[in-house]
Amino acid sequence: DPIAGGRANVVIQPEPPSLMLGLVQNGPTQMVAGNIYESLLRYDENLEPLPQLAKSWEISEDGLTYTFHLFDNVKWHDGEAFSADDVVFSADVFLRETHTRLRSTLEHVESITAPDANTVVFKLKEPFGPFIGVFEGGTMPIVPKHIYEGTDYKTNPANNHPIGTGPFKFVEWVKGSHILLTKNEDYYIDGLPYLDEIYWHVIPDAASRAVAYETGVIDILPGGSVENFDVSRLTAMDNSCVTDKGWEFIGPLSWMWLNNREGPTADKRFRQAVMYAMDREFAKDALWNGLGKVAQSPVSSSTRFYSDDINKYDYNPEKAKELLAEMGYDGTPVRLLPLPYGETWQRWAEAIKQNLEEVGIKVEMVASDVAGWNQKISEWDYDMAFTYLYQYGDPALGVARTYISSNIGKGSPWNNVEGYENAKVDELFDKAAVAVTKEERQTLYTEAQQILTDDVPVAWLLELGFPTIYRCNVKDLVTTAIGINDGFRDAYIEEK
Amino acid sequence: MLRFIALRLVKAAIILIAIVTLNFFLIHAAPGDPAAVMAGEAGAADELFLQQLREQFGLDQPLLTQLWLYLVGVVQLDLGFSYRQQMPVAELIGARLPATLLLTGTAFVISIVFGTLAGVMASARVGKWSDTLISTTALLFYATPLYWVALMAVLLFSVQFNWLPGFGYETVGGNYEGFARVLDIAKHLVLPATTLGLFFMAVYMRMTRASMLEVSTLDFVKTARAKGLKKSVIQRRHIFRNAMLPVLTLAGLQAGQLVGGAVLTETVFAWPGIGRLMFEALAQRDYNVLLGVFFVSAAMVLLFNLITDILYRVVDPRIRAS
Amino acid sequence: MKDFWQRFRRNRGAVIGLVLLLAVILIALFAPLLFPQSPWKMVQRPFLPPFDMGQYPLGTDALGRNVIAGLAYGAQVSLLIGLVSTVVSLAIGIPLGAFAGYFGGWIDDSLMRFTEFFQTVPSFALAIVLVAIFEPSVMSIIAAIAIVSWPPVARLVRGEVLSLRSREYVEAAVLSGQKTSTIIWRQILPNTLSPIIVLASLMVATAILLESSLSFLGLGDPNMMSWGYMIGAARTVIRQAWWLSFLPGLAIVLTVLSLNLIGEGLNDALNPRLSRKGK
Amino acid sequence: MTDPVSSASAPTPVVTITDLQISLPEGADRPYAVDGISFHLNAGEILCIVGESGSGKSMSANAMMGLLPDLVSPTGGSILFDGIDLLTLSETQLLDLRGKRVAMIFQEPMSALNPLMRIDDQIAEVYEAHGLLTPSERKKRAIELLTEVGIPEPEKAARAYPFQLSGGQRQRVVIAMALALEPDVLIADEPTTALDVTTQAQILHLIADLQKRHGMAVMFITHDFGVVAEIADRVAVMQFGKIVEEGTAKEVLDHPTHDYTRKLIAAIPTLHTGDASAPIETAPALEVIGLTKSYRSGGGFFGGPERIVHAVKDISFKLGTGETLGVVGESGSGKSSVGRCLVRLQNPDAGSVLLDGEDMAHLSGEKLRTARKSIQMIFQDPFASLNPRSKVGRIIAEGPIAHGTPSKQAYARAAELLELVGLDPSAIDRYPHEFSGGQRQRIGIARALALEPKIIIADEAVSALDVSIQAQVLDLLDDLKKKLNLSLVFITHDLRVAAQICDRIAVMQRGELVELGTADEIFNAPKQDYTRSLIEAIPGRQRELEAAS
Ligand SMILES: Nc1ncnc2c1ncn2[C@@H]1O[C@H](COP(=O)(O)OP(=O)(O)OP(=O)(O)O)[C@@H](O)[C@H]1O
Ligand SMILES: Nc1ncnc2c1ncn2[C@@H]1O[C@H](COP(=O)(O)OP(=O)(O)OP(=O)(O)O)[C@@H](O)[C@H]1O
Ligand SMILES: [Mg+2]
Ligand SMILES: [Mg+2]
Repeated sequence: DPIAGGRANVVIQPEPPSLMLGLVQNGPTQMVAGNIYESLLRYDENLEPLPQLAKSWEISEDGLTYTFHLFDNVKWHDGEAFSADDVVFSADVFLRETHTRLRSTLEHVESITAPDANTVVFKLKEPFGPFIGVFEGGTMPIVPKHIYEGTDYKTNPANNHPIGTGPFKFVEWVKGSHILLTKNEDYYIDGLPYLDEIYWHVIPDAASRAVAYETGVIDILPGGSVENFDVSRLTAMDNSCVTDKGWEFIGPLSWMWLNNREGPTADKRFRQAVMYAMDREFAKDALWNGLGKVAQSPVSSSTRFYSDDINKYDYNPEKAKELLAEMGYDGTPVRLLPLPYGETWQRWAEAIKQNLEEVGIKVEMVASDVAGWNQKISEWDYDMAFTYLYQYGDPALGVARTYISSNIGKGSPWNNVEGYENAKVDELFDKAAVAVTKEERQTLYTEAQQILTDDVPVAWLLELGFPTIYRCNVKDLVTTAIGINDGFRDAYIEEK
Repeated sequence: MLRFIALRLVKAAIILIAIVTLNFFLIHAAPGDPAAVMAGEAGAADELFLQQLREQFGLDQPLLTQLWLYLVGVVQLDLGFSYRQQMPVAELIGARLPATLLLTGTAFVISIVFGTLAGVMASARVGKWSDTLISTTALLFYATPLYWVALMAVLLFSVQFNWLPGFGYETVGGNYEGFARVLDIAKHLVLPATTLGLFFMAVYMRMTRASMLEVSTLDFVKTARAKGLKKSVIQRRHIFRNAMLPVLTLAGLQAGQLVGGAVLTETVFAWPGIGRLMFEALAQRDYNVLLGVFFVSAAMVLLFNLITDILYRVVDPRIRAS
Repeated sequence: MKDFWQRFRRNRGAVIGLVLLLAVILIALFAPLLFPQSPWKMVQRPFLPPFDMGQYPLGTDALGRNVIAGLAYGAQVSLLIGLVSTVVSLAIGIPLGAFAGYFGGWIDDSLMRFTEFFQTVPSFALAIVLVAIFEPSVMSIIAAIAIVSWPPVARLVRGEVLSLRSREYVEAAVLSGQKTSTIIWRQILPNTLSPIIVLASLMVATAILLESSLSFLGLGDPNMMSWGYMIGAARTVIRQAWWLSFLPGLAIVLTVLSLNLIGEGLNDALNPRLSRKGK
Repeated sequence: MTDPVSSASAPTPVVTITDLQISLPEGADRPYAVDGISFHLNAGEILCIVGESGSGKSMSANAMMGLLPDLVSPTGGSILFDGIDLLTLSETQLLDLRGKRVAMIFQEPMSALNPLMRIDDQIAEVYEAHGLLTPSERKKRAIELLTEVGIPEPEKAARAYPFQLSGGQRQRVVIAMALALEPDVLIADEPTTALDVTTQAQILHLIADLQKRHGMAVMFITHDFGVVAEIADRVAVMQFGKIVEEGTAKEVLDHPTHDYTRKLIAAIPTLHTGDASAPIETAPALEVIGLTKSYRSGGGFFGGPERIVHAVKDISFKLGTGETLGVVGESGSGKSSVGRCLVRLQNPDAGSVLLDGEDMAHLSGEKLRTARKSIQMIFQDPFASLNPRSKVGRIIAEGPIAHGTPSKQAYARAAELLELVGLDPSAIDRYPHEFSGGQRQRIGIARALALEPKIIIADEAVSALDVSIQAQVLDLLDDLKKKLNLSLVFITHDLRVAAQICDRIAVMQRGELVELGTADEIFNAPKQDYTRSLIEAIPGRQRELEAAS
């Protein structure tokens, strides 16, 4: 049986810029603030919705009306009562202004209303298949209306002391050192949470993070916080467990942007050659510790509507050479931008560079830091560039954005950066998003996947497996598809 | 003396403004803008979002206007606002400064005390095996990359033997109070301060040794010997004091670099100091923070130059007079 | 010259340093012959320990690349960057210092204030910023290192020139009607050579350390295998394979050490007063 | 060795040195610094050791103090003091002796004191080293000693730092330290070489005086025979580490027996003025009118208060063609400044320097370059005035080449000039360091002649040279002057030298030209007190006058 009490020491990397989840939704912010703020739903590992602030919900037959019934004893951390008004304010007012990703989803929404204090109703303009998937903490965090209404959200002093409804309350943040959260005694589900406090340690160096775990300072290493090389050693320790679950919702998929506009990468045969030239199994084993999966499709295999009926690319340098010869590749060097997110990515780029050079592609590595990388990608100043993006459980939310031509535009590293334009694909994605039945959607998405794997607008690498390493006596840490981003609600520490 | 200090302060202020201006242009020459970085971090971005950010940070204004606004702020000791951390830069730096000063200050003291001591010892035994040993060791420290020593030290003392913590400033969540806390911090300090100190220790050692040898050939040492003074007295009273003058200059230079000079050590040992703040700010194009760090560090350099000059005046009567 | 060599040879450390450096230079020069395959090539299984396999005597790294080849090619980068950046900073520092020292007055004053600017920003921090601004590449690294290392040269040269310009032979040259540029170039600069040579040898050493530090922080040229890069890359696997960071570290220490020893030897040999004392 | 004639007064030797041998480290110019010398030092007498540079004078003295440099060590003989052989004593035993029984004064007054310590502390240290007196007594004694050596305002001087005292005052402090414990033996190693004539005379006086009062034995090292004549009771002459002659001052100076001694004495310029050729006022080669120069230091935008030195104040004179004009005066009187203004190494503040109708003081650029061709300079230091990294040929030819002479021709001329100054033309291909001081000075002269100037300024052109070489160079100059019909401005602080070669002499004091007349007039009938005091301060003059009469 779960035992109450205890402290979790967790690594947070990098240090989040802010904990106000309504304003900033990047990984580290959500990892900490996902325990402070909540949304209406959580999702299990098959991406089926679970209750969070909403204890139950209904979707109308026509798929246009979503009704949520909220828990009625919810309080904000400052003691004020929570109500449906907060949800309406958050989704309709606050997040529309601050949350880019949600903003585009909300275009499908006609109205958001609160018929009573415990009920919220979303009315859609047209059916939107993925809509049930947007009520996750990072996508639609609910913020307190009584604090933010009528203020300048970005400079509100409360941003430095976030107030949410979640199982843990913010206590202090010593910049460069740690963040402390304590148990929310008034949490609306009796008995939860179990832990007394969570320390989020800021340790900027990956090797130090590993040492911290080994020396017992840290109990939990969220996915991606140590270099993959360390994973096997750390998991081999006594009382050390590992799981790669908890990333199903996000579904991180890595690929190389290939500039479809100019240079050798504009040629489809060249792009296919790249796919054949890469030894992705080796990268998975040598760099990712065998975790994850070689990506065969723009849709991650854990995401809905993945299809197996597509062109697949295996490691085949000969084929790559043939393709290059066929297109008459003249040895023009291509510039490769690694992802400046640590050693694994750096090594990976080096390995791929080797792979490519072995089939005769000349590669020039271009170094840059995060800012430079961002700028280069956003300005389309590259030939090939590493990246990974989240799938958010549904192709309409996390996949289409990379391939539809309406999403071509400078200034963002998250849209159709490669410059792929295909009217057929545009149409397929458009239709699939608003198709009513699952079967209909599957057909459309399968066709899109087939076209894309043939055209190779980007060179897919791996469905990343981010292992979470933790002491085995920490239980129920990862129970949802959102992983430890909302995981501490149920976690408890068992006697050793 | 007061007049001297006042004049120097005015001069320093003018130089500081010039430095801030130059730094400003230098930093703005870097590719990548803070709004794009933050947008990148947010996981999604559109033009509207970027525009909002730029407006918020004043990045949409002409560069010269930005410079002017910044300078006006600096004159009032307002170092601006961190884009990413959403906090006044002065506050950010203030929070990190103590850790850095503790680290570099300790390293400074370690290096100067042990360095000069070793230098004096070596010079007293010049040509003998102990001199060779000390000099060679110093040379080794001098030739070794700091970060490498740091890595090896962590591997050995922290991982292998588990004697000392290998990273961080104190035990987070240890909730130590009073003396226990001091002890805790001290333990964390040992490795980084020693590694950082090693290099400078070598520098001081070499400098002291050379300077002692140089001074011991001067005429007044012969005069002192002719008086019948003991060797130890001559060493201490005549040679050492004169030999310390160039060491003092060096110490002044190093003291000035205390703020920004520990990037590598702070990175390897996860020390929450200014150097790391700077490095992170650079990566995030958090211009104001970067400028703030440079400002503080330049101010520190100028301050220590002044202190060195004053000390020089105290120690060396010749300079006092001119 | 013979005399100089005699004096230099008397300093045993300096001779050891010279031999070491020559070895490093030879390895760097012949790296492409010794190891025809690119040091980036993945040749064996990752983490092959040293002395396990004759073909790869120092083992392989995290991607299965030949460590000894990396070391040889790293020597190229270190020496190249060390030498070129020193030459560049000499090319900035010497004329600047010479002008300041020779002309004095406001020229001196403004040039020295300019020099001071580069000294108020901690040099490593400045180098980091510069490399980040220009984006890491051999060129930008050399530029950054040169930019942060010329001020001492300028100061040294200025000091020397200041004292030399009132030497009688310089005055004699002025009297005999020689042009200012001739005087600086022919009469003054040749006489500042020995301290500059000593300083230069130490600057090469410092530049090598700086480059390795930059590479360690991930600010190296990604197309060039360097020692700093190897340590930085090996750092994350230091627990599995300590030798991966130890070996390139050792290479740096030895090279820098040899340069320092040579510097000291030069110092002694070029300064007769000192050489008499030391031994 | 002892003088049989004076044995009646039975002087007792305090120190007896027998067969002293001091070896030099490998690679030195000779195996022994001192090779088997023997002499003794009597109580109450001044023994002068003379000899040219490097002959081993200092080494002998240092050996007595046990202060030989590293790697230089005594390898034979003995130094008996009070019946003990000093060479056998340990360092600790020597400590007791140093300063207390045997004291030493060094050559360089500017650097003999610790720059960071106050004067009285440095004197008090002598007592402290030997555990005498209480701290406050020591300070009191320090002031008394300073009074005794004649430092003005001793209380103030006691609290001063060395840099606040003049060279002469510093040397007095060093003497005071040496006298502090009333030693039996005082060793003075060239204590006045760095001082100007007037100060030198004062210090010599002081030492002789103190020696009489305290009855010490003094060993006085010098290379200046004038000084010997002034103070010595006995003299020992050294050459290449050996004593070649020893005797009473009178014997050695008047009847030298050894060749070397004779050569040295012959080389001393006599005070007898030259041929007293009439001043050639007819055709002035150079006319100086109202020349003024002051130096400003400090000041500026942020600097401290300005300090102004009026180095040259409104000086006018003419230099006849073929004439030698001497400029004398004590240190700092502005001699060099005048010389440097004449050739425009310094810009005068006012006045004109007329040369061939052109005013040198107001030329610039190309015109100045051309005008300078006819006025050249010979520099003081033969070591510092030749670029160590240029070959001799180049050094001489550079000037003509800069003025457009084809280089081949310039080098040919250089060879001729070398011959003219008495060097082998093959010297062209050698570097300056391969020549002796005298030879170097000849190279310097050749360089000055290369541009075929009409006027040559010689600023202390022979002061850095040994007496014997000095004589050679002076002869050479005289010779060349006649051959080439040069005019010469000869700047010197050595009045003997001036007397020897100048037609007319200008006396300078604090920037002003106080007297100008023929050499004869100046030496025999000086009009100004200042001139008179300068002449009286010439060491050895008294004896010479006596000898003459
Ligand atoms: N520290 C030393 N090491 C080696 N040789 C030395 C050292 N000092 C002096 N000598 C040599 O010893 C010899 C005698 O030197 P010493 O100083 O006694 O000469 P000196 O007669 O005092 O000359 P001067 O008039 O120039 O002072 C010279 O040949 C000199 O080169
Ligand atoms: N460059 C200078 N700057 C400031 N003061 C100077 C400078 N040169 C000389 N002086 C001062 O000018 C005065 C005259 O100096 P000068 O060199 O002409 O004297 P001097 O008669 O040649 O003396 P000495 O016999 O010592 O060479 C001195 O008080 C000196 O300190
Ligand atoms: Mg001597
Ligand atoms: Mg002079």
